[in-house]
Amino acid sequence: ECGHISLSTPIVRLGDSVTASCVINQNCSRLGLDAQILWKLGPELQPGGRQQRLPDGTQESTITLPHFNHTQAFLSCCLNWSNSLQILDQVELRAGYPPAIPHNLSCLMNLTTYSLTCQWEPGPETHLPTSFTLKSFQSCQNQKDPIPDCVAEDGQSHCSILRKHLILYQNMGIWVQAENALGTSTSPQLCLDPMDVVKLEPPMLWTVGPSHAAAPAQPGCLLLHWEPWKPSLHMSQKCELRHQPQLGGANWTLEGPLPTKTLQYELCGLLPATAYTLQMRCIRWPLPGHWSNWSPSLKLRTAEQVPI
Amino acid sequence: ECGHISLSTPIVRLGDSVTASCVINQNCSRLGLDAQILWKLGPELQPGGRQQRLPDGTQESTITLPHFNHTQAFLSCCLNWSNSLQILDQVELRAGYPPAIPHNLSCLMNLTTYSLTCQWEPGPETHLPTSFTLKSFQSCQNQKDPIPDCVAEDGQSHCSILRKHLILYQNMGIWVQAENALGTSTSPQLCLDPMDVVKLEPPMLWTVGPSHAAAPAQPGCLLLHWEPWKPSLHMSQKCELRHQPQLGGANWTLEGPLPTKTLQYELCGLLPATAYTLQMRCIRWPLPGHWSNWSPSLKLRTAEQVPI
Amino acid sequence: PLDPASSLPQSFLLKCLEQVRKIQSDGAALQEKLCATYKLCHPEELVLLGHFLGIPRTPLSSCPSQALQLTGCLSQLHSGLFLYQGLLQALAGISPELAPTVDMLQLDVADFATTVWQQMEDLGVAPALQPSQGAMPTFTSAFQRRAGGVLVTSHLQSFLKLAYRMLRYLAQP
Repeated sequence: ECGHISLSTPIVRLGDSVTASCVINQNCSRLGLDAQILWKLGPELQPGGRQQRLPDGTQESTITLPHFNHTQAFLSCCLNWSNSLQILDQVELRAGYPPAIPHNLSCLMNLTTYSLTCQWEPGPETHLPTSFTLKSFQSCQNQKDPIPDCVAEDGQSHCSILRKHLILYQNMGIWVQAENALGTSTSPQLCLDPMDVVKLEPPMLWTVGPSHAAAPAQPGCLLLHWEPWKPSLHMSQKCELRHQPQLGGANWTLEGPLPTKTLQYELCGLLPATAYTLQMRCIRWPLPGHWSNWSPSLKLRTAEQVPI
Repeated sequence: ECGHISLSTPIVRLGDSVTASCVINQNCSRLGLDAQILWKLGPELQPGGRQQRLPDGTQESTITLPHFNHTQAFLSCCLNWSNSLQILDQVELRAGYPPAIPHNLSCLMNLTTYSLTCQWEPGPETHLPTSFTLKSFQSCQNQKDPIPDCVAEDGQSHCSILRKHLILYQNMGIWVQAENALGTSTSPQLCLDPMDVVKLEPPMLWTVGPSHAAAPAQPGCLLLHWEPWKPSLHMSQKCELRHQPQLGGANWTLEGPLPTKTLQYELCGLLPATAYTLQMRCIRWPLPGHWSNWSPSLKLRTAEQVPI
Repeated sequence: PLDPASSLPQSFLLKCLEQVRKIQSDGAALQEKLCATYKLCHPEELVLLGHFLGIPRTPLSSCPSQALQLTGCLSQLHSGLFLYQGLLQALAGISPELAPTVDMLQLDVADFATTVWQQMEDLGVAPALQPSQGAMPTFTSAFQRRAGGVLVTSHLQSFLKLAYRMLRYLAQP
């Protein structure tokens, strides 16, 4: 090679020093033996190269950049040749931070794809390519039966473990490991049964139409029926209903716990001839789970008060 | 095996006959030696099974379905056993047609992906899994330098040959082959240079805004400028402009050929104080190509006539 | 020797002009990326390295319009394109970001070489055997491949400039 730069390390902590040396072999520097080696950091010349002639006749220059505070830059080793600066070798320098400990690791079990999706907060920018890997074992106590690593896509802070790697209804240990050239850090371990972190989709809420055989709703009452989210039919759940008259500033009123499923439910105690907004949500119960979001609003109007 | 069906062929031409035989070995038919073998086609029992006892003691029944006109059905070999019909083996029968000759093969060169996309009409439904493969060679005369087969996705009648398999500006031979269990058919060969079937995207058409240094348009004139579609900048082209006053039932007027690119073009001979719709299209020229679609409409209004 | 003007079909010349313009735009795209991504913007800074790596340049000496020697010119045009096709292939592994641009450039140069070769065959002036690729420079580091990319593209652009002038001259009605 004509000129060759060697580096203490191509990746340093932001602000640390970088030392590089460049060796120019004889048949390249046709300028005679005292060719002066010059350094460029990006477009700017860098003074301070210490040059010496090695026993084998090659020239070597060493330079130390005391506080390297670019996240990325090219360092070039050059020679002056017939009045033009010639680049003979170039290396990419990078600087940043070791990964912080990922925090707020949480997981949700998706009953449509039956995969366990975990997400975390990666912590401050490291300025370096940093990989996040979800590590998990089929037990919380020991690291027997490891589950294949789940490597998050670049720049993503979530990863999904496929159903075939999960043993449902058993506790598993999960943590996330962050790694870059400057170090590795590991989040605290979560210990959970995937089925205890199921996030349900909201139930479906309807009104029982007049055509239905049931008696029409009395004033101040509404006839409702609902069904849980289909993929969760096998799970015993409890549900909550909230309603709010469409009058400025009115609060929600909560009804519950309600059974998971009913063909017909009469909600009374409402104002007659008033428009109401109704929503419902369910949660796996008595086994652990997460509340679903509230269902889309159902807007209904109570019947007029019949003059007695 | 308890019972085993063997077939002349599992796939026949619609309406042809199908012959099947079923052998029941001894240890399966616990009903003694003269157990009667029954056939079912889908849910229906099929009379006409000819049964015989083979020298080795096994029972064999043979049945012929004279005109099989289902596109798909299951044929089951059964035994009566303690008053219930027991299925011992089942095969899937399929019927359809050999593929017709694919026709209307045509190709377009896409300058964004730089791939050659060919499409064809598959012909009538064959009722059978039928694969379509685009075959091509880097010359029209011989089948030297074959290009890798381009297999269309299921149910699709197009396929795209990647840039790296093409030699642009040279003629290549292309045809499509259709194949299913009942036969193969081949379209006539196309002989084309991919660059001669480039489909251009429309040019960009603007008005020269008043802020532009140019003199404002005179009454009955409009100041326009346009640019060809960027990926086709290297191709010499000619373009056409068409304009139409926004008056009920007015026809398009065609202007052309126009140069591929102009910073400023004054279109005159228009009605003053009238709203116009303008569109433009281009074609590779003088080398062969396809007209682009007309560009999106540009709506402009000509200046008022200044009272003399 | 062939009379330049009459013996070359107009469609051949028009195709060549189109192919040169395409390769020039591919080359410009590669030069832009080398400059933006690796700050290697000036081939003049890499001349010494180019000598050392042994990156060849190819003449188009038979092509000047005054004394155009058609067979020699077509042959030089083809062998030049053939050389650049090889040089671009030698850049393989340059970097994931640049690879698609280098691949496109290399394919377009190869197709242009085929167009010229096909025309030489049609004129009956093509040598019996296709030329074989000579020794290519070996790039031993990522930097050398990037520097090689700058130099090869710069030489190719100068080569195409001469070729374009010659083709325009021949294509004049």
